[in-house]
Amino acid sequence: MYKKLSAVLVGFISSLLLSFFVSSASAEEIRSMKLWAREQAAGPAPHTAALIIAQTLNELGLDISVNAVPWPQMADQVWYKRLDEDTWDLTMWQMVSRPERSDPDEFTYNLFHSSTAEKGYNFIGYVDPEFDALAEKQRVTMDPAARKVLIDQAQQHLADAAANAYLVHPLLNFAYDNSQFKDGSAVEQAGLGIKNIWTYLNIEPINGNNDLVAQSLDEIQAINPFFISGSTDSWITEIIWDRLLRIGPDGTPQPWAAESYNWVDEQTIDVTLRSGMSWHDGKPVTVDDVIFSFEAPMNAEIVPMYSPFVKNIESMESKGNNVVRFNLKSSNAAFLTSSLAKINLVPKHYYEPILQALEGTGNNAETIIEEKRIGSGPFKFVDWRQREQVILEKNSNHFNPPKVNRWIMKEIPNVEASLGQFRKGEVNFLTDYKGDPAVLAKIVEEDGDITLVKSIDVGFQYMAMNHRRAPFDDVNFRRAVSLAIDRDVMVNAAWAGNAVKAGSHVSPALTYYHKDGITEYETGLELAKKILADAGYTVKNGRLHYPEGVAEKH
Amino acid sequence: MFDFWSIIRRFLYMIFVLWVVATIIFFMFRLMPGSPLTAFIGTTFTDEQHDLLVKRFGLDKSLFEQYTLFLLNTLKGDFGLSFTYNKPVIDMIVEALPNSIILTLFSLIIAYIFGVIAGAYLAWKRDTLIEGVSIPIVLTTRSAPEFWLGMIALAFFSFQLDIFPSGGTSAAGVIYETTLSKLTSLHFYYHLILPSLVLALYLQGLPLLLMRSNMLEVMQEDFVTMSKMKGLSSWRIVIYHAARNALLPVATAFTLGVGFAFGGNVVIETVFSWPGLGRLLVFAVSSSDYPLAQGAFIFLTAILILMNFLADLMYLFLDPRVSYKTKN
Amino acid sequence: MLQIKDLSIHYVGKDYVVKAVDNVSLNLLKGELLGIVGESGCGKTTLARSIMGVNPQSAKIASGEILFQDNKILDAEDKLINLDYKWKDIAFIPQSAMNSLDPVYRIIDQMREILIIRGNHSKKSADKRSEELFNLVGIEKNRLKDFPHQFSGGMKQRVAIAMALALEPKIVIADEPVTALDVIVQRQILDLFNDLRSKLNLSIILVTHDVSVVAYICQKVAVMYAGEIVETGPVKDILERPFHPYTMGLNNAFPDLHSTNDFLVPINGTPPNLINPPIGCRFKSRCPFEVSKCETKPDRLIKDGREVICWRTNDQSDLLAKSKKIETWESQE
Amino acid sequence: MIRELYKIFKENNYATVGVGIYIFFILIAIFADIIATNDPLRINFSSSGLARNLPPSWEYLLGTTSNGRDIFSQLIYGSRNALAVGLSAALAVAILGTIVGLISGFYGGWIDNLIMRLADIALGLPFLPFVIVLAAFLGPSSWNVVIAIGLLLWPNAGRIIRSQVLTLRERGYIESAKVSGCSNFRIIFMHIAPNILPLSFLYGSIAIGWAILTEASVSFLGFGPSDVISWGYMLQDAYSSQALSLKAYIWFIPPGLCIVLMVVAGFFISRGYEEILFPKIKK
Repeated sequence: MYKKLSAVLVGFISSLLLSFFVSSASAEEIRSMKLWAREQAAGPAPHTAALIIAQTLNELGLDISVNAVPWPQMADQVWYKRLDEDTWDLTMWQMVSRPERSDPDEFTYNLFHSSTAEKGYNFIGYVDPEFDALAEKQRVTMDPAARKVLIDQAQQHLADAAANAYLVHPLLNFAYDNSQFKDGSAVEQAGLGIKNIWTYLNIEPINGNNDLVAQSLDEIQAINPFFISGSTDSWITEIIWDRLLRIGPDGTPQPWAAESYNWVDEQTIDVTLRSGMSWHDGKPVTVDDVIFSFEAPMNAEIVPMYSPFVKNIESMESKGNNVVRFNLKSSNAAFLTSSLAKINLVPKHYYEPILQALEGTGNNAETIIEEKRIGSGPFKFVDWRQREQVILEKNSNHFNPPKVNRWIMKEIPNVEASLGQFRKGEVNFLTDYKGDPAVLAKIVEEDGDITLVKSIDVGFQYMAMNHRRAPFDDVNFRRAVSLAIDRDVMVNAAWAGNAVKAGSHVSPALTYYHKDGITEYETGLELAKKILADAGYTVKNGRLHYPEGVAEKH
Repeated sequence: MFDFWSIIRRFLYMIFVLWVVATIIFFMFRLMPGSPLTAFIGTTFTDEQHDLLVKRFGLDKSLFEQYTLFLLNTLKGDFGLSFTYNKPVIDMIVEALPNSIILTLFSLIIAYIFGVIAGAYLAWKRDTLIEGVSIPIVLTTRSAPEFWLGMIALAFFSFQLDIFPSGGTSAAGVIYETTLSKLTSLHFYYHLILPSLVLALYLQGLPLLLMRSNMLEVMQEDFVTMSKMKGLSSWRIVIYHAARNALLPVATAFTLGVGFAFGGNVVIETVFSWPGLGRLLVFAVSSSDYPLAQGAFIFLTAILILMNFLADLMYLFLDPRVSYKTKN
Repeated sequence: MLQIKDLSIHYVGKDYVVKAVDNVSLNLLKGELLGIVGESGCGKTTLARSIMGVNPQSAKIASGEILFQDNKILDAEDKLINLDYKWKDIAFIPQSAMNSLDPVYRIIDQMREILIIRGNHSKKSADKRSEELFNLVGIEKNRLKDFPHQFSGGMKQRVAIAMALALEPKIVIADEPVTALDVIVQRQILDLFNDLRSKLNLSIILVTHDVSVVAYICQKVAVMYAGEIVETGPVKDILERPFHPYTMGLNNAFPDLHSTNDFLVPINGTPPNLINPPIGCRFKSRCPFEVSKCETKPDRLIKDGREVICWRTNDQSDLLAKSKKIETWESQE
Repeated sequence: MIRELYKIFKENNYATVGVGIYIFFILIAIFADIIATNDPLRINFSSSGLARNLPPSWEYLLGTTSNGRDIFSQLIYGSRNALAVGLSAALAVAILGTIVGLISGFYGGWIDNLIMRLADIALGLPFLPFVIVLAAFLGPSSWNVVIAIGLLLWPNAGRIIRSQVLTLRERGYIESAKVSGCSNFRIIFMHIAPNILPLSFLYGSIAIGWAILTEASVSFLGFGPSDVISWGYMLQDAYSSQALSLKAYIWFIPPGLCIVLMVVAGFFISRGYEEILFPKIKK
């Protein structure tokens, strides 16, 4: 009996050892992986996309499960822990639309330049000197045509490297009640849709309506000219505080509080301030105020959020006749967009004492508790009840006064209630809809007095891969993973037809810089399998294995 | 048990409990996955900005240092600045608190008035068809998830019939100058009706069943029989004697209910976009806003403990038997 | 004054009937102190409460009626013909005054309730009357403002007596009024009863399981067993020369001034189940003197102003002698 | 105990209905694999793309979700989660409450003091907020609810059981057991425990409803797991996929009803039980 038992035991152990040697001698199985995603409520479409992608990739022999968690957990893991733990493999990610993103520089440089790989937005760890050179060069190329060539090259380069699995540029869905606003009076801005300052200025209230009642799903965290926080805040700050330039409906910067601007040379620009402007408290807007507005962020301790946007400014000087000269440290093609159209103009007489009082307290401008919010913009601040609503009113003294009397934004924490209020007319402009576009389309059809405007987003949705970790360090593997995902399924199934395929970080909404044909590529499981097979990956027992000799680095 | 010194002792003990809870919560937040800094991630977010944030949030200090600082500040009534709002947490709580209090009290009062009357009635109607039908219905209302009831109420009364507004404390553009003017505005109560009715529907089961069983119990008491012998009218017996006695535990349940409902309102506040303390907590937790989450949680705890304490005190005033024991 | 005629009360359950009171007749005279004595569960409390019209829902008057001063107050229709007699004519003193006072109101409020609502007093006269009553039962009047729980057991019983007397009733029914009290207080309360009876010319029905209490103050006694009155007559006669073996047994079970016995012995066994009461004499199974005749129901015998239902009344002196021997009760099994 | 149970079902229709409902759901949970017509998590495709928001059909008995998942199968599999969460919470409360009540009541002294202080702390924690924090702390999982209920609700059961133990301790047979040299362990578990089991059972059955409702609330607030099908998850999914606007009643009414049924069954049973335990209320 005892003998028998030991014989069995020996047999068992030896077979165990044998299998160990056999497996280590041949290819290693690719580990089970998680696809990080945000929880469903944060956005149903990307969530569904993640589920479909996991289901698809598993057919390649991978073992991927979706790990849906709130943003702080997901971003902490992907972004902050990249230097120590670095355990993530795949994550859903998105870049949202903002006016300054109409210039391709922000995405091209910050998302992919190697200098941002360690701590910046290049969290995927894409490092390629050739690409770095492209990104740096487009930044200093002032001639649009020459720059267009460079941006095209950059897009192609990233596509070849399969840096990201770009999925879609969603269609932005904004809608307004055309029984309260004149149909067609909203203005569409490239890549942003009709939710923009131009709409707020031009939309014509009718039938006795005076107010534009917008809505936000996210909580408004601050209304502060020195602070950018949640995604909604900047939509409010930018209409209370003017900027020298604004991104126009066509996506290019155009004079606003500046009457005109003039490049003296590649590193010097003269800006002429519009005359006759006044602050909401009645005092005139002066060149001093402009210089103060740009100098304040230079003190990164006090105004940290805006300091990156003035970093390139060497000095400023008043040239008389309302002219301010900006001397730059280096030439920068995006300067108009990322600085002049970004910095809020603030009254020196009101904010200087406030900022001075902050010196040495350890607090910064973000912690200002505003008694008054004084800008010079087309809307004046009236009231804000947190987690309820913000009320602004028309600034009649503005050089471009809005047609509505009041601009109100209700904070409604869920899509269903938002939609319900919109249908009831409690909200007359749907400015934040993260729900199912099919539902919205159905409602538009049912209600009959809703104007729905769909626009291609300047932002995009993608699946990021961790280049630092095998097997994603292999371009073939990345390509296979990316191409396995059927983009038509993404568009039609996950986004319910409410998106266009993405092939690069430059949206088709930016007609000038978008590379033609970059979204035309073949996808499919067969293609992916072929790429993997050609690169030496094998499938055993239904699981994908590394090519011979390649081992997972842990 | 209720002389001056024991109340003081009880009070100190409450502070002890609060301290323990605060400590547990502090460490749970610090050790939970996710980082408050993720809210600031952006394409232009720089390393210097990151370091500044870490310093300002005090995250560069050791956990122990952070904890002692937190305790000291909390003792001073300073809950710190919210990471996301950059506002003093206490201000945000003070802003949200009246909304929560009104919603809680309003629905509890509706629930208890209805529950007490219906409970007494059902006790009176014991072993009748009415009772046979009502009890399962009451138990069912207590079994339905609040948010589900809220969803249905919202779909039906607001979106379909358009009788009530669908959320918030006011229509767009309505300004309440002060908290007082808000709390005295009819417009505010119009917005309060639907959420508090849904909440009351959920809450009425407890007082109803409690009142009913107390009534049944009290109706068996000798003094009720004596009242019958005295030739008093049924109404007088039921209301003046039976109900008055049966109300004692219900009153305590009400007080406990205030503390409890406060924390439980999170769900209703979310469905009806009600700017209360619960929603503040949910927001704070999901965005890792430690100071705000801690502040909101400690406040909810303090209210709960205080209400537990008040429930005991209440017995003192309502039941002469208890106060008698305390005097001796 | 109060006449109970052939009263039967049944508790009707789902599939059973408990004959709690079976064919009971009693007559209470003015100024009389009648004791109803028997073990617990014999129906005496049901009887007492039915006079007050407060038996539970399930209790049904199967037959008979109750007359107060020749007016019907209860009959087989189970309707209270005239509610107004309650408390005004007939008042009640409960066994446990502790639970019979509403704990959340002051005594004065409970007094006022009776006096104002039932007695048409004004608030002022009600307060005056309350003070009188407290004086009468021997409690300081400033204690009127106290809550029930602030009184001791004996004091509470006095409060209950004061309340019973509030509307100057002609009859007071006391259900085990002293059972919960210690012996010294018992005596005080009983003396108070006696005192009040003579002072106010009250009729009192005193329900008790304790023969010694009956012996102490009652003039007339009715012995109840298993829903029936087995023996009734003047106290002195019944206690000295009981006819019914059950009365003899009870006599042995309690210390008694009149008894010459120097032992106490309980009656073996328990009263019969009243859902199916035994045919014939109901006491036979516990009776030491059972004979074959006992299988049939004995006639009611009226003798020397006394009533008894027992086949063996003729052997009375013989049985009485035997009953005074402890072996008689111990051998019985 | 068994006799008592039998008595309940004989005399109490509520309890019978309650147990009937449980048996129904238990059967569904056991045979979920057979009853369900689809994998509840699989995303289904139709000829025209994703099988989203389909009306009921033979293939999808209650239609599909916005993600193309089968609602009927989710409903069926949801019973597993509900039972698992409900019953383990009941067990947690019953076991913790019983043990704590026994120890605290039997030993008294500093142990009792310590336990009662702990109970005060547990009762001082606001329930739902604590579950939310716990879910954020431990990561989304249905077990958070069970843990939270175990941690916070034992004092209710514990206190009642403790006072019951205190009265039992004074009874003669416990004294005689002590005198005859029984170990404390033996006295507690052989003599006292059987007498308080009905109470444990009562508090356990109350906890079932609590657990299921809390799980639903936590899921609704977005702190629940997204890869486990529960009725709470379904409601959350329906709500955030705008089933209300879609008028997809078939999506958000059934899971709510299932929750109601399951919870009310617990109430029915505990009510029947209460009548046995506290006969004073009974006729």
